Amino acid sequence: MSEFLFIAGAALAIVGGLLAVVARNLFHASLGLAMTLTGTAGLFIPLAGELIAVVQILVYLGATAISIIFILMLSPPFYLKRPNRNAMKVVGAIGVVLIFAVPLMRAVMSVSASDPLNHVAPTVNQIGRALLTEFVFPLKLFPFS
Amino acid sequence: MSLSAYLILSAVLFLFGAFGMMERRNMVGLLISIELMLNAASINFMAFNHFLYPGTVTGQIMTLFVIGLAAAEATLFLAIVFAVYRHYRSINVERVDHLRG
Amino acid sequence: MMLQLLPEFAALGALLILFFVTLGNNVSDRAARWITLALSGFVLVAAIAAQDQSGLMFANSYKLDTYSQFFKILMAFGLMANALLGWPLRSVPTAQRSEYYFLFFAAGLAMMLLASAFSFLVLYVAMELLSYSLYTMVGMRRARTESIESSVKYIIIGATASAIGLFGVSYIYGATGSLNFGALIDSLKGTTTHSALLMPGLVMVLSSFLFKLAAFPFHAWAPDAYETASSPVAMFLASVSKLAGIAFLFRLVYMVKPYMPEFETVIGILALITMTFGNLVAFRQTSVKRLFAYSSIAQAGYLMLGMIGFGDSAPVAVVFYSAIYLLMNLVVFAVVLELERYGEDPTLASFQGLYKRNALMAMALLVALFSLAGVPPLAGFFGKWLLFSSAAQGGHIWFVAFAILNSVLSLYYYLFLVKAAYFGDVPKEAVSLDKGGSRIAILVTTIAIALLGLYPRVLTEYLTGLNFPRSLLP
Amino acid sequence: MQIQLGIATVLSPILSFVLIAAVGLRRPTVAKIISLTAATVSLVCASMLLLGVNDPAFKIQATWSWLMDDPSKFTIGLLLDPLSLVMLFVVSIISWLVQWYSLSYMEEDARQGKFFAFISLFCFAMMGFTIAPNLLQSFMCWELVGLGSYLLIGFWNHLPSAATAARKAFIVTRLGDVGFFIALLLAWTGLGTLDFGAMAGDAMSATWKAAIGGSDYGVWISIALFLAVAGKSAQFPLYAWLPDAMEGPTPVSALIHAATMVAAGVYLLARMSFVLVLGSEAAIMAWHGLAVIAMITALMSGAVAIVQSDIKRVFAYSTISQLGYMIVGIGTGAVAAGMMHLFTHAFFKALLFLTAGAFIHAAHSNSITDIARAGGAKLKLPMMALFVGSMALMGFFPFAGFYSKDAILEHLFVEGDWILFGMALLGVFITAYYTSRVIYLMLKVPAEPHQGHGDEHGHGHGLHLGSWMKLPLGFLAFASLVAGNVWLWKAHNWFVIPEAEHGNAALITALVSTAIAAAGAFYSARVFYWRTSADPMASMTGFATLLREKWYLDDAYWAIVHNFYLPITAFLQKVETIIVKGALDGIGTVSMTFARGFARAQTGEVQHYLGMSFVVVAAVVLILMSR
Repeated sequence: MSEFLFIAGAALAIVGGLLAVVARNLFHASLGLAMTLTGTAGLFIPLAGELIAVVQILVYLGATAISIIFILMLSPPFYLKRPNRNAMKVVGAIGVVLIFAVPLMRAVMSVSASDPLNHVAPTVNQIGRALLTEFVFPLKLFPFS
Repeated sequence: MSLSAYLILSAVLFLFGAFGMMERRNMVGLLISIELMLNAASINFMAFNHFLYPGTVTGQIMTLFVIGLAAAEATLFLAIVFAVYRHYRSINVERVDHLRG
Repeated sequence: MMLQLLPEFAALGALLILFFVTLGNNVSDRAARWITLALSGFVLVAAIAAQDQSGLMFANSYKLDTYSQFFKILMAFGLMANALLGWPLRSVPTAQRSEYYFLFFAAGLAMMLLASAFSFLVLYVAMELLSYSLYTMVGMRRARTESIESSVKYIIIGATASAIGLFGVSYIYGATGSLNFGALIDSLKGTTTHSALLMPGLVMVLSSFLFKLAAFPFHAWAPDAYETASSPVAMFLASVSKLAGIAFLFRLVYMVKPYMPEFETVIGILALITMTFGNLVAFRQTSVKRLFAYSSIAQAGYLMLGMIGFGDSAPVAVVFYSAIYLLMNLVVFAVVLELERYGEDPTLASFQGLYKRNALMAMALLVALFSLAGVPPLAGFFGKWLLFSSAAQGGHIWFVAFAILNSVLSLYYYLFLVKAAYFGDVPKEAVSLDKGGSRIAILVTTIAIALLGLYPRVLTEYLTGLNFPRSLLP
Repeated sequence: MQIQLGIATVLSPILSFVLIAAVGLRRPTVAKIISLTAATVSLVCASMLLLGVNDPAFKIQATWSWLMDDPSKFTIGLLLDPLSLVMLFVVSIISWLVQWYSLSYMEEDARQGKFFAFISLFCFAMMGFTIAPNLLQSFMCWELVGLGSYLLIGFWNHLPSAATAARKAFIVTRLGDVGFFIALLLAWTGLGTLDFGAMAGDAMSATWKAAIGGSDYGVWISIALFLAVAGKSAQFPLYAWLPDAMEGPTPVSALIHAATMVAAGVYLLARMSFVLVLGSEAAIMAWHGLAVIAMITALMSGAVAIVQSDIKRVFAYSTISQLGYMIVGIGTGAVAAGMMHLFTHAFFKALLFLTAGAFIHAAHSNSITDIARAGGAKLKLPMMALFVGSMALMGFFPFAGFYSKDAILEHLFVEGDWILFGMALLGVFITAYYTSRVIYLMLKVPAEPHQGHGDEHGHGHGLHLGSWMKLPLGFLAFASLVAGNVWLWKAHNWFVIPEAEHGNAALITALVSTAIAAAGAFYSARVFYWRTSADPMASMTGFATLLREKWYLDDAYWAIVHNFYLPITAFLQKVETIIVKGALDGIGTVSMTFARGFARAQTGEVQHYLGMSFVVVAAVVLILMSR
């Protein structure tokens, strides 16, 4: 089950992410973002983060992604103007990303851990308690930003 | 699945975001790329929490904050994008290059 | 707890009061300014009252110590000086002025939080609060549409830096299992199984601070933002807002340095690139605000060099230089503000013959510029001396030699301004500068720079007495 | 008692500066009274101090902690020993005389108050430098001296050339100060002290010998200081600022650019000469190398002085050359001889400058021929002063320069340093040649009948000597005559003077150098007075051009600035536009689109900045990981 959720979520996230950065139509890109966010929410479930998955869907997808789409729809259709791709820019960006990928991948490969067995997902209660005790300060600060 | 799988996935999403930041011309496209990068960070937090530090909730809470900050950032960014559109009649970042040197 | 967090609560209270007072937009601009000034004075009093507080709060995520409390005093002082010197808010659109005051205190609150943050979560929340306030303030400019452009660049670079930083935090979390700095130090001491994640995480987190400090490679926003933002905002950016970045970056560097010597080299090299870049590009500028942007980039480079200094002397050096950095930039921008009264952007040409238009201002400018260039016996020289000798004691003698050469280079463009101000002829269309509203403030700040140069002991000894090395280590 | 006197000497000028700034800027008379009172107090105190010294080992030091509470760290205070007291006396007496002189010279200037305030500030800085007990205070005052010089050179700031010269002087000397700062850091980090006494006491210890790059601290500190000395004392390669500094008022040139500030570098060397006494072979080599550079500077600048037509510039180049002699003395270990030349040179060079000022004031021109045409030779007192000063500069018996120059020559002779000795003798010839040239040109007025200024009208018409100028000129002329004897009479109280081992060395060098100086003066007379010999410069046109262009040193500086500094800034400016953009746009497609990439070089694009940031962050992580 967790493998399936991971593969499905990861596929959704990757495809969505790719769409989000390569689609020339901004509207499609926004949909790509929404896909990624949904896929990520799916990934959170095998990571014992059901609550976060729900919040991800509600806030991230429901508010952020939708507001982007909403604004695209309300605004004059500048997203339909598709500027020509600049080949050099694409190649350059890919180059930079590849350079960046090397250290990231090396760092990632250095850790390995398998799925902890019999790990009970934290309950909403637990998270709420932590929020109101350990993390109460940033929580109270948060509304100001 | 192992931790590495999640980390690789998040690194890939982060790099997609970085690519978008450099390649996209449309400012809304840039916003989408930023959201991708932030999202990659949240996957990391969740994965580390689950695999390495089970029984705690720090990573999950951090993810909550990331989601919230991303929402706030998106709002501010969109507001500025519209201000740009009013002035320049374009939201192409390459056009916004009067300041140099 | 109320007493311990007095300055933060004061800033918060000021923010709320201004929010409600200006809510209906029926308060006159003049009244709002007076309220702002009074409230910032109140924040300063609160910061001074709370200077002896110490302790770890909120589950070890917030640390009050002599270091943070002193920085809060500096920030509160900077806020008040900004409220006073930034008096003529002409270039900010009238409709947005109440927002300006509101954001002013929001940024102030965020800076104070940054000085004390002891957990990446608090750090990030505070940092975003500061950034959002500044993004908005930069865009507030009536006369120039480019201000929105610089705001866009600012937010794009800032959002990228914070995204990279956040990704770095996630790696640090992976390595330590906690967001607290205490845990970070513990895992730096021991070799945990995941320590390979620490270093990339730390470097990526660093980028957020380099952005705040306008240091290479995240410096690109600064010249645009300084040039096009209205001058009170530019003054705010150059003076107080940098203190927050310095305060936090140094705390991090100081904690990490003993365990990761490579980190020191990285900071040192970035410092050298930053200062060289700032000094050399400054030479070609014609807009004075842009020139001072590059100059402040260079100054950030000197500060970063001091950060990697010898453990016991570096904190005093960095804090001392931060204090005088604040003073020098306040004076310089106060003069720019006076010149900007009629809305034009000061260029080198508008400095021509400043001495004949207003001798006091020319004198203040001379003192501030020579101090920035590090000419003894002004405070800037002592600040540099402390920074450089600390770095030299830390074993970075070649970096220091390079930095000294840099400070000579910088004299070139500072003297350009001095030459224009003292030896130039007054342009025909120049407006009389007889009645400057903030003369006394300028005078006081200038005298402070001179006195701190002649008798730096008043400050250095006080700072040594605060025993930063002990308070900085967890 | 001595401490109080020392404090009074140093503080009275700064008090005068503050008072003038407070009440005297608009009231010239008040400013003059304050300034001269302060100068007199300084002079009296400094003289009492100097006369009270009977023992070369005399030393009083008082320090107060300053930058930190720990008194072992950074202090200010005063160090009174024969070396500093001699210098203090020179500074106070010259400044006293110059201020008297300025009463007349500046009487038509509207901003006299400011002038006297600046002079007072300068005197304070110079005296603070002189009595500094540690390197840090030295450096502080050293920079303050530079600032005072900047303000005074640029005093006539309505002249663009003055403003430029002031800036040039400040920046060039400050370039040398990089060396001072590095020496400071080296001493502080390596030796843990900046106090002269402590440094000298430790000089044999292990910390001094701790090797940096194979040589001890003494070598590196010395080399760093040499740069500073080259800046302040106008030695190769940083001497180009001094002649330009002549744009300042002439009393300023006399005070700062002849007698005091430029001597500060020499004094600093003398102060640090314990490195030489106690130091290693390498340190002695380094100092000797400095002496050679100084000697070459002396010859080069002396040669340039030959072709100058501006009277002040002749003396400016001559100053550079004489400073070279002093450094030769100290660099080869004859501190007393070097200081003696500093002492006598202060008087006769100040005299020459003030005389030049009197001519310029009277004739309203700097050119020697113009002054001569205007009847400069009719001014009795200045002509007498010019004669005395020139004799002293050329080193004829019994004028002061004879004794001091011979002291250095004798030292070289005794040491058997034949190369330097030979070069020094050549220098004597050149000095005599260009110095007497000025006198001959003054006496031999070139006839230019078609100009209104014929000899008939030139009977001192319109020429007058300011009343306050007579006293300083007369006094300095007298001092130029006797200063050498005074030194010989008193110097055993101040310095340990080595007895010449070869009994005849003094006589031999005296005879040889006098003969050579006489030959120089005689040859010069043949060329410029009797005009029986052709001007050697006329036959050596290439060399003459070289001299007229001042060895092309200024051009070299400009070439460096233009070809090096400006392009670097331009380049860095373009880093953001071309390199960063090029890196982003060009990876993988360089060959295809290189040209287009440049043509399209739009700037200010935020995404290029982002690309740079990503690359840098990635590179840092990568480099750190692979270690």
